[in-house]
Amino acid sequence: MTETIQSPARTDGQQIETIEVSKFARFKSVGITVVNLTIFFTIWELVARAEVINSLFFPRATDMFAALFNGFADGTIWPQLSHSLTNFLIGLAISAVIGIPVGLLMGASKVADLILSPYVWAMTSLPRVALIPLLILIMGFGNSMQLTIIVLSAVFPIMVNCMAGVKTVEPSLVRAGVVFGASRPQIYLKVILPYTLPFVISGVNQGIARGLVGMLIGELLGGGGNGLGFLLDRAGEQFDAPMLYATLILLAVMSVGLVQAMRWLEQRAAPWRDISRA
Amino acid sequence: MTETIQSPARTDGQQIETIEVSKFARFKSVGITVVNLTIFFTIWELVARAEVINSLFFPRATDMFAALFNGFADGTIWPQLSHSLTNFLIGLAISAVIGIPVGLLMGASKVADLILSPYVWAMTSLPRVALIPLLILIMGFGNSMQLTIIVLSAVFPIMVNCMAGVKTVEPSLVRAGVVFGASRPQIYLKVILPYTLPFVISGVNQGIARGLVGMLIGELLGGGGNGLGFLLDRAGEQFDAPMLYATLILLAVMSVGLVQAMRWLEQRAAPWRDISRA
Amino acid sequence: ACGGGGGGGGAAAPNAANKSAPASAEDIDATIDTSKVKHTLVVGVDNPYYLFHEDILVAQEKGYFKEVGIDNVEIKTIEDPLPALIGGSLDMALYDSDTTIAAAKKSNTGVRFLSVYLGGEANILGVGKGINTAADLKGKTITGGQFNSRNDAILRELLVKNGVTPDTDVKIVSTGGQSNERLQSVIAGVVDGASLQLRHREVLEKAGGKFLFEETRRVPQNGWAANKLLTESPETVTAFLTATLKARQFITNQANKDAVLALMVQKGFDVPPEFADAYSAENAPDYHVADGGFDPADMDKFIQDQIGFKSVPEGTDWRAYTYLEPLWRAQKILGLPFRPALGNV
Amino acid sequence: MGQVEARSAPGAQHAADERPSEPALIEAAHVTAGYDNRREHTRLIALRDVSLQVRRGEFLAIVGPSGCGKTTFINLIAGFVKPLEGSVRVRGEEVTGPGADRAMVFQDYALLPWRTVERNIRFAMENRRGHVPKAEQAERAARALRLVGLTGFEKSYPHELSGGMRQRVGIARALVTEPEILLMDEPFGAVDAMTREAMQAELEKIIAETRQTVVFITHSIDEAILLADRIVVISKRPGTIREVIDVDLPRPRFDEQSDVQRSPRFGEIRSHLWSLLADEALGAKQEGATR
Amino acid sequence: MGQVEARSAPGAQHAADERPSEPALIEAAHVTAGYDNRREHTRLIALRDVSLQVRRGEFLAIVGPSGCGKTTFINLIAGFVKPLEGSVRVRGEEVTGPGADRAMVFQDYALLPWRTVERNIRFAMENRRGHVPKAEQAERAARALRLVGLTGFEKSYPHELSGGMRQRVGIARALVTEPEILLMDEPFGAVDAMTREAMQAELEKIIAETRQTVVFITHSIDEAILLADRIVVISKRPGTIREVIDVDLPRPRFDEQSDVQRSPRFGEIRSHLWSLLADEALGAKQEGATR
Ligand SMILES: Nc1ncnc2c1ncn2[C@@H]1O[C@H](COP(=O)(O)OP(=O)(O)OP(=O)(O)O)[C@@H](O)[C@H]1O
Ligand SMILES: Nc1ncnc2c1ncn2[C@@H]1O[C@H](COP(=O)(O)OP(=O)(O)OP(=O)(O)O)[C@@H](O)[C@H]1O
Ligand SMILES: [Mg+2]
Ligand SMILES: [Mg+2]
Repeated sequence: MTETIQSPARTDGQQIETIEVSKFARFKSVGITVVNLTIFFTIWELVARAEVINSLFFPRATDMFAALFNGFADGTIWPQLSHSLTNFLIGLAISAVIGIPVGLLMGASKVADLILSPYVWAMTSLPRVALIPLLILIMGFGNSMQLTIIVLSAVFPIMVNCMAGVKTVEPSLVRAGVVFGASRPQIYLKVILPYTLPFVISGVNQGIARGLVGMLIGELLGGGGNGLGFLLDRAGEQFDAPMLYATLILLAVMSVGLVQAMRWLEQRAAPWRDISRA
Repeated sequence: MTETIQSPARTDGQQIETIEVSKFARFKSVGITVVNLTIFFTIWELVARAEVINSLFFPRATDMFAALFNGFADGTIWPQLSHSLTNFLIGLAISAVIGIPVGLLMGASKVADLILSPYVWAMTSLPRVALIPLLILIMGFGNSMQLTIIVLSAVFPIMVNCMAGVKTVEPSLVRAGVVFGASRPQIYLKVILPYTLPFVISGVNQGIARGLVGMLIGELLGGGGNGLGFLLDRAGEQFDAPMLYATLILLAVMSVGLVQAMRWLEQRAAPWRDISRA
Repeated sequence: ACGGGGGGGGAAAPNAANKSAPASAEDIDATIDTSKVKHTLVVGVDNPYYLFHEDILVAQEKGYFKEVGIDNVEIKTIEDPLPALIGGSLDMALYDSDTTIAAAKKSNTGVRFLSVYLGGEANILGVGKGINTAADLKGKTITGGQFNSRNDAILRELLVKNGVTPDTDVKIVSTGGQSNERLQSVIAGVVDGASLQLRHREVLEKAGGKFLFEETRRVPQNGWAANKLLTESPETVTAFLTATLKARQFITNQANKDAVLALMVQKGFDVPPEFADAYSAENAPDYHVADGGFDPADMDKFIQDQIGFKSVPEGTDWRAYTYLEPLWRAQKILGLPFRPALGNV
Repeated sequence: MGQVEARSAPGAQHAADERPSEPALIEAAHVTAGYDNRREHTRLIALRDVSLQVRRGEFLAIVGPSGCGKTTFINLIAGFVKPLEGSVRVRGEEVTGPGADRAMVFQDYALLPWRTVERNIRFAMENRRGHVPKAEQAERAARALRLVGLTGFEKSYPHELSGGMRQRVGIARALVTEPEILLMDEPFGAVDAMTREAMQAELEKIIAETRQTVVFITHSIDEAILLADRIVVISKRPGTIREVIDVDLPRPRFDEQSDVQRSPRFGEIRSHLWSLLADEALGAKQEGATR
Repeated sequence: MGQVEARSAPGAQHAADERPSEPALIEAAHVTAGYDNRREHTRLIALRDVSLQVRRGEFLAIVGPSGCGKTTFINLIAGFVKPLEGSVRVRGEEVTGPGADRAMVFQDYALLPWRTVERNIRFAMENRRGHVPKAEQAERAARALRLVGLTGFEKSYPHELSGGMRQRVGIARALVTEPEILLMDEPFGAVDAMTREAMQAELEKIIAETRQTVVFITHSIDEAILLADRIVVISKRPGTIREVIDVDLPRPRFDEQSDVQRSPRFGEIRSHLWSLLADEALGAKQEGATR
């Protein structure tokens, strides 16, 4: 390799210009979100004030925020929230670590698919409520039981989406991987996983959503006496609608926050998917 | 267009041979599944007989099958199953009709995404149990309430997966669509939807799984006094573990069956994705 | 009393003891050997309402547990404590008597019913605004919970008793969930009436409704049960019942209402005025059974009823799944009369 | 870089100098185009200050080094890329987006993988704009397939075809609607020499019949000369118009009798083009060496 | 179809006749390959009864009409396609799958879209087989990029490159590991004439240094003659070996002094190849006409 063809130097002032990426787009997003949520909560408040729905079921947004504020101020919310959040993140991590490889495997191997599919789908559509007695029987009340419920809720959506993703992988890229010496695990890690990343992320997001519900159910029925589920249960028992809605809002914030975090992660991991949207 | 280049005639006996596609592959699949399930139920039976887990919570597989058989024989199961199935299919259809277009729109339009995302994710991760009182309040005990729960359970996974899919669409295909005269709706229908089909199908499958859980919860708490949820509840109240598991098995069969139907549909719609699996 | 099939090895001891039930008061050991008592206990209750927690919390506060050698009792609030009791993660459970007995029979384990907690059952039809008489019910929608449940059935009885014919005069719908959800439905007008709990009176009245029909029956509806603890440390069971019954004596003394409620609030329970108002009814000595005992005839009827609702299996003899020696010992220690009477079971 | 000499070269003329009496069908005026890189906050200028007019019915070939902005230019006309400066007009109207009057052969084919060959071709006829009556579609598709030599592969999916066959499907799809403007991005790059020659002949025939206007990117100098009325040579990135060469060879050039390829004028233009392009490459090389 | 005459043409010899003393590095023996279509229960035969030997260090070019099975043949050697009949051996061993000794330039590039240009090239060096020490990777990648003229685009993603630039990334990726066997499927199809020529020269130089064995598909007859030791002409589908032509031109052919392209022998081989290929196309045409 001696002589070489030269492309025009890329640093050539003629062809590369520095541009300012306006921060406006970001402000715009934040702005839209703020307006959006403001409108939402305003409508909520108005509907509640109009008493279209009984306030026992549908409190005012302001009362909900007050309950939220007081709950944080008097320390009733934070310990429960932190318990739930910690548990949930551990459970989600376990789910991802199990769900992604198994899902990819099921996508790639017809036999694995054939064997595991019935169980995976059965488990995905099994209400976790039905599992609780069995789980308590086997695992007792320890935190491990609550974790198990979270994992059982989150792992299958992840698995199932990863499985679907593998079938879309461009075969020529797998060939390129093989030609350039990648072993089977390397193919999974370096070709299939990056290619299916949108599926994986979407699966994890669904796992987040289902896992949160699972977490709540575990806390509601698992008798831990802590976590957001406990708050929800107590608020329900005490007809404390503002607190009940405050708990649900916390749940929603957790969900949206985690999903946003996943999106951020995806953008980090895949800056190449800078597809212009219509 | 007068003279034309001719490719060698494709009907040339030399280059096209008829092959027999062996039915063996299909038999093999069925065979594997049969063996698979046989092993599963055998292990179940053995574990149950060993009384590792109390039979109150884990009946023998044979007892479960007996309960299933008797339930069908004495007519207790079928009306409930048919009620659930009908309701569910209607709910799923509504979910698909709403979820797919909205999801595609959210994927394609940043603004729609920004505005709808918080609600979609909040709703996805909201336990339906928490919604039931409000729904009953608004809709009463009619079937429409049960349908609503199914739709609320199934629509968001569909939406969310469709949204994720759109971002993977090859931009050059959209360009081809535009160049060849497709209008905006035609682009969605003829380019984006087929491209994202695996996402859509996976979303619908997740919708099936969650929708079934929603259906059950609606029937359990919505008080129609019918459906699989009712069977489940009654079996629970009566400590009828075989019947309880029989109901869960029915649920699993519904889930796996519907998912298989979706796969079949996908293969029909997309024979081009005949990707060889490792 | 002849026991059914008391299968498991663990079940043998208490069952045998029950069969050779002590015939006279002298046979009842009125001392607790604290060296044999477990120091910490995990017990489950199925309801976050303070009524189901107060015995333990009062006993703890007043040092009754210490007296019998128990250092700490952890309460788990769990909708269905039976799996945990059977699985061994709970030492004792407070749950529906009928369900406990049914589970004991069906599971073939050492689960035994020990003592009654609530001996009364309020059968109440609460109605919304505008309904004041039985006649007003005509054409209205009411619910007693899930069809074929006990609640549903006794509500129908109540209607009949008050001259209302179910299904023709009123429309009855099946609903899931607990009584507080039914209360919400009444207040919101989803249904016109529903069977409710005593403590819901004030909330309902504030919303313009009222208790239209109301009766209280003597039904040993729920109570304590134990499983492995009965073989591992029967002494602990006696100690637990002794301490909590002592607390119950205190609680059912209406003079202590404020002290008890203050304690419960201090323990983190929310006790709004309407709950406090229900105190006298809910903590009446024959409702929150002061001595933990029951009348075998009541139990006979209750279980028979429940067999009718299929929530207890056909042919169940509750006596085979009940173990009363700890209760009798506790009653003797506390100087209470034996109830059920010795020999009656 | 010899640009001044090139101006006076035979057959060469600059777009800016040229003012045809007939109004231009496509007109690019001082167009600069580039791509933003948000990660690095830079903008790569692909084309700078390009002015060019294409007359109705003209066959314009574009040649230039790889990465010089040819595809970018065609995308400007198609309406996929917006100019940073200057304007692109078709029939006097500023281009704001794609239109059915401009069909395209994509460099990467852009076939719909879920449609068979035939249905890919029908795609161009079944949409809102450029719609062809159903009855006519089958016949037209069959004709287009025959034209590109793919009869018999109607029911095949793109992934079941060889690279060259896929490219030919893309060509058939663009031809089938008989658009006013045909934008072709290296349409014959993946087919063999013989097929290529046959298809060049077809194309010349079709154009002669339909009077379509063609903008045609190619890497083959011979192909450019054989097909084009004018050839635009674009310089290395940032692409500017190096020269516009009139190809004053008689037509038809693919007739049995015609022997254009051996005519001295063909050789003249050919070596001029070679020297222009070699210049580009050499310039690049020197630049690289001095860095 | 003039096959008999072709046999006696100058420089022509049949693969089957040839028995080199040195054992062949790659040996295809009576290979038939095809693709099953399960929808229609048919099998398309792409190659029929192909026998060929490639010696160590040889540069073999393959030409033939589009869709004749060239890519299929290269995929047989790479191990992606299994023969229906016959066998493919490398170093005497039956090919059962891809190996790091055989690098490939894919017809559709097959770049990993989520990796930058540099990381795409490093991909070839960082895996289990063909691993290159980390320290060396950066330097080798930079050298390969310089070679294909893409210095400055290390951090770009494939979708930010032009078609020709992508193709060159694919070439760099294959060259960087210096594999024993280099399988190149139309590697210069998307680059301009000048770049192509420069890269041909590079390739000749590299091969001379490393003594790599190359199987090279091209649609350019000139390219085949300039680069190859032997040229295989494949007939239209189902592909069979029409002829194998020895290119007995002196090397190096891209030296400044060398003027191979204007030598009479070059012209001779060129017109022989043209006639062979025209035969194929003509045959096809007649067949089409008589149908
Ligand atoms: N989507 C894009 N994002 C960023 N840069 C791009 C993009 N498309 C093209 N470029 C850059 O613009 C320049 C011109 O690209 P273009 O595709 O127009 O070249 P071209 O002349 O068609 O080359 P080729 O002959 O190789 O196809 C290239 O340097 C390329 O890196
Ligand atoms: N994956 C596939 N499935 C079915 N048929 C295929 C497949 N790949 C190739 N073919 C068929 O096999 C024949 C040979 O294809 P191949 O790709 O080998 O041709 P080629 O000589 O490389 O052509 P080109 O020069 O156009 O790339 C073609 O007719 C094609 O239709
Ligand atoms: Mg290009
Ligand atoms: Mg090929």
